[in-house]
Amino acid sequence: MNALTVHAPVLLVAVPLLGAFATPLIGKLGRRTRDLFVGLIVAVTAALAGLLAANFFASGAAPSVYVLGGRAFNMPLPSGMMVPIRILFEVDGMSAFMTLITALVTLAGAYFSFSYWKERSGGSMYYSLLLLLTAGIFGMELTGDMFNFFVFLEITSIAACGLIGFRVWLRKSQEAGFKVMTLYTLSGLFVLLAIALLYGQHGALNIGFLASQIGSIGASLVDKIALGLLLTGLAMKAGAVPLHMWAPDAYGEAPAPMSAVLVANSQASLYALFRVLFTLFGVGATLSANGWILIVFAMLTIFVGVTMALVQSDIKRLIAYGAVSQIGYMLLGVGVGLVRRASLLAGGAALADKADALDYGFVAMQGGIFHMLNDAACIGLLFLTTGAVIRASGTRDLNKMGGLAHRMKWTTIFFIIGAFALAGIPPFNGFASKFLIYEASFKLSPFLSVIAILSSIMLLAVFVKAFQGAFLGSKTGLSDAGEAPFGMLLPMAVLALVVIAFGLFPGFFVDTIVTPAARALWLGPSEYIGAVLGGG
Amino acid sequence: MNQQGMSVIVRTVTRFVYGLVLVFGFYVIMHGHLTPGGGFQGGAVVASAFALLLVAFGAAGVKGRLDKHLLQTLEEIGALAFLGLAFAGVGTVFFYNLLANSGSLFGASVALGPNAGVLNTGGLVPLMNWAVGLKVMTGIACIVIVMLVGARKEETE
Amino acid sequence: MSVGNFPFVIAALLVAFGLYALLFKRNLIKMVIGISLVETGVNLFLVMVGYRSGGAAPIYTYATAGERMVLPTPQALTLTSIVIGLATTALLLSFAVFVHRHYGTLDVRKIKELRG
Amino acid sequence: MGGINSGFGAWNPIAWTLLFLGILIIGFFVRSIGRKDYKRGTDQTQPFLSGNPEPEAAEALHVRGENLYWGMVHGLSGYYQRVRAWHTGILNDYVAWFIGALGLVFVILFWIG
Repeated sequence: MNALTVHAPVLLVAVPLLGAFATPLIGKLGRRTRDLFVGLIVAVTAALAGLLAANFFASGAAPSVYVLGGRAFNMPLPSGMMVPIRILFEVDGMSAFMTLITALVTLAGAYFSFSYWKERSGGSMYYSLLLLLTAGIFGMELTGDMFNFFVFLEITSIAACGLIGFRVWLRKSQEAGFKVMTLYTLSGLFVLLAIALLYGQHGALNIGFLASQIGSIGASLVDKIALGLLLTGLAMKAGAVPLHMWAPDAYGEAPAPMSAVLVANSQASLYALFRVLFTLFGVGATLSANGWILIVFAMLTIFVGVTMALVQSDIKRLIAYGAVSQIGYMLLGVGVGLVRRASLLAGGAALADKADALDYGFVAMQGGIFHMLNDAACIGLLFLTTGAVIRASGTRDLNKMGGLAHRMKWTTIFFIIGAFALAGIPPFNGFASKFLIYEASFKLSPFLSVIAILSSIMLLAVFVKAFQGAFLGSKTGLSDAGEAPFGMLLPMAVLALVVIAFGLFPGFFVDTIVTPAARALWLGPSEYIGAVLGGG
Repeated sequence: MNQQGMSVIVRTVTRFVYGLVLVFGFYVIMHGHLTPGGGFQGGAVVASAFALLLVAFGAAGVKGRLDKHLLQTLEEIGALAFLGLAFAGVGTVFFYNLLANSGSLFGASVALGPNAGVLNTGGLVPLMNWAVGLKVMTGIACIVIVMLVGARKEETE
Repeated sequence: MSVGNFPFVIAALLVAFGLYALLFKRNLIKMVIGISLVETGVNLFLVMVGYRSGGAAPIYTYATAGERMVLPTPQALTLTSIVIGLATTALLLSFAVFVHRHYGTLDVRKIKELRG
Repeated sequence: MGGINSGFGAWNPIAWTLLFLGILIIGFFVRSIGRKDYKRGTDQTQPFLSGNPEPEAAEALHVRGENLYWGMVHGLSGYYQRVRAWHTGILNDYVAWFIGALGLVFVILFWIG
């Protein structure tokens, strides 16, 4: 291992943070220099994420730790200590997988912004907040320490709300900023309360150590209270119905490229939820109730999200409700996996064998986790095309748009690709992951997959409405807006290519990156604990 | 709050207290690795001195003394200095304390257990305290100024 | 000096008052105060988790040998939480200023253009 | 090649795409052997709009965004009235839902689970 791979986990947080603080200074040198600098930082971050994930998945996917401030990066327990006291970063299959998603979305969002914000002033703070948000999301995904996780959670909250309310001259964006910040802060405080309860119970903050404590002595009453607080707080930040009220405001009022990054932020909270359920409480409190809570959230999210999307007249809010409904599919896949895993554990079955035999619980988790990646690409593509559409037509009201397909041929094609993929039309990538979720949840209860399939069909109807409203219709009354500039088309094209590649070769991606990620959750915390405490 | 600030009594007391508050703030930053407090606390104390000036003399009274752009630049420099110090240890591990027990600047070794507290200890920690202190004092001052200017626009509209 | 469970009761009360303000107060500024109250309650709880009866501040400078000390970690966590709380409060108040500038009111029941 | 297996079903996008292209070619072939003796520019190529003449103004042909699923939304109006009234836009209610969900999760965790 060379030095860069060793330090990759911490550099993923430190490099965007460095960029976030340096951007306002570089911004004084002019817009072009600043854009070059931000582009460089984002590209380096994405390359680091790629390096981390490639190295991780190629080398057998064993969890590794990085201890901050210690004498060596892989020494969590120096000189015979029993409890890891230093803050450490831990990379396992799921976190490496999540860094790929974040890198993809931030890369597209940042490069799209360069032409999206060209005419506007105050861009330096915008890029500063974007890089801060990136650093926070990477931190949430990589940290192996509960309190450090809370700090990164709050960093993402502040940066995200700064971006939502960045355009202070828009009244709705200020309303959205206040509402979202209040709810983010409230959920963050309940997460902190849970962390305080866990610290009081076990006297440590390291996730691996806490997991081994809960696994060996079982979950006490205090642990269960902490579990409930974490579950609800993180479900709020992920945007599960009935805690989704902030999500359409946030995605709808943020600048278009940032809506895509905000979805990655919600997915990071979802990742944290899975980490809590599978690693922290993976042995001691694996109740099937946990899984059923997720499934109830999932069903409500899928159905309410898609039906509310159907009646929106604001194109951005329509896509935003679509994004809310997709969170439900991920919750459904992993929830089914959690229910099945609990019953297998109760029956004393070997989880590794069940994973190799493609048990339906494991397949559901593969589907749910694969859908995170697919959703990030599709919804990112849709938000970017929406940004181009709004910029060209000067309005967000579907009742006032029309005929844009005459002028914006490439944008139209990208919108169709994104909409088909998200609605689960073969051969795009959304179908591949939804196929796994449908088949696996059917085994648990046919009712679940019926609702999921019906909602997916309704989602297609939603996108037909958006497509018909914005792109179809006559040329007359159309402003002289032309095609989006090349700087906007390129990120869209990259995301569209990703969508098509995932759609045409799902087997390759499922085998190389999704299965290790799903196994890291499915097999429970023993490997994760082993990387910190040794032996396992 | 009018343009001239508050009454003569408040302004006179502020003139006396201002310097003391600044000195106390810098003391808290400087002794952050030995006594309660540190970069954030000291920075907040220093920023409260700026806030005191703003309240007592009004926005017009401090115009030219506190430049928002200068404060912002200093804030970025403080943050970058902190990150740079963290990067300094990357030869071993990120955040590794290079200077502790090295014998050079802030490198005196510390006796285990209760001691009298030597200022020349802590390695990178005092330097990081200074960086954080710079960031916090300028950052909070910036927030206060922006909020005051925001409120002022409200009145004129 | 033993303090018993009294601080935990205070922490719970602070959280409850904060939630009351968030649930029933209409003024945006009062809602921000509610958030601050919840935060104070959680911080108090965090400090109390690390408290040992009769413990001194966990600082070795001029400490008496063999003295009982409270746990330092929760205090560091609380400090971090306070710093974060400062940032969130500042951001929330700035949003309140801009909301008032656009809507001309701070009544949360009148600020509902984003609904449905 | 490139397919995925769910344990009881399989999905191969390459095979699906080839099949789709094949069906597309067959479709075009069937279309090409159809009648070609219709006259362009006459009523034979006009769209059939329930017997009404085609509107002159081009905008009238475009169904604007919100009207597209009017019938469906109207049919579900009982559901939609409730679910839209639920999204009040008032922050107090959002906080109340958070507290309510928290309580519900505790009930499920302690009494049922």
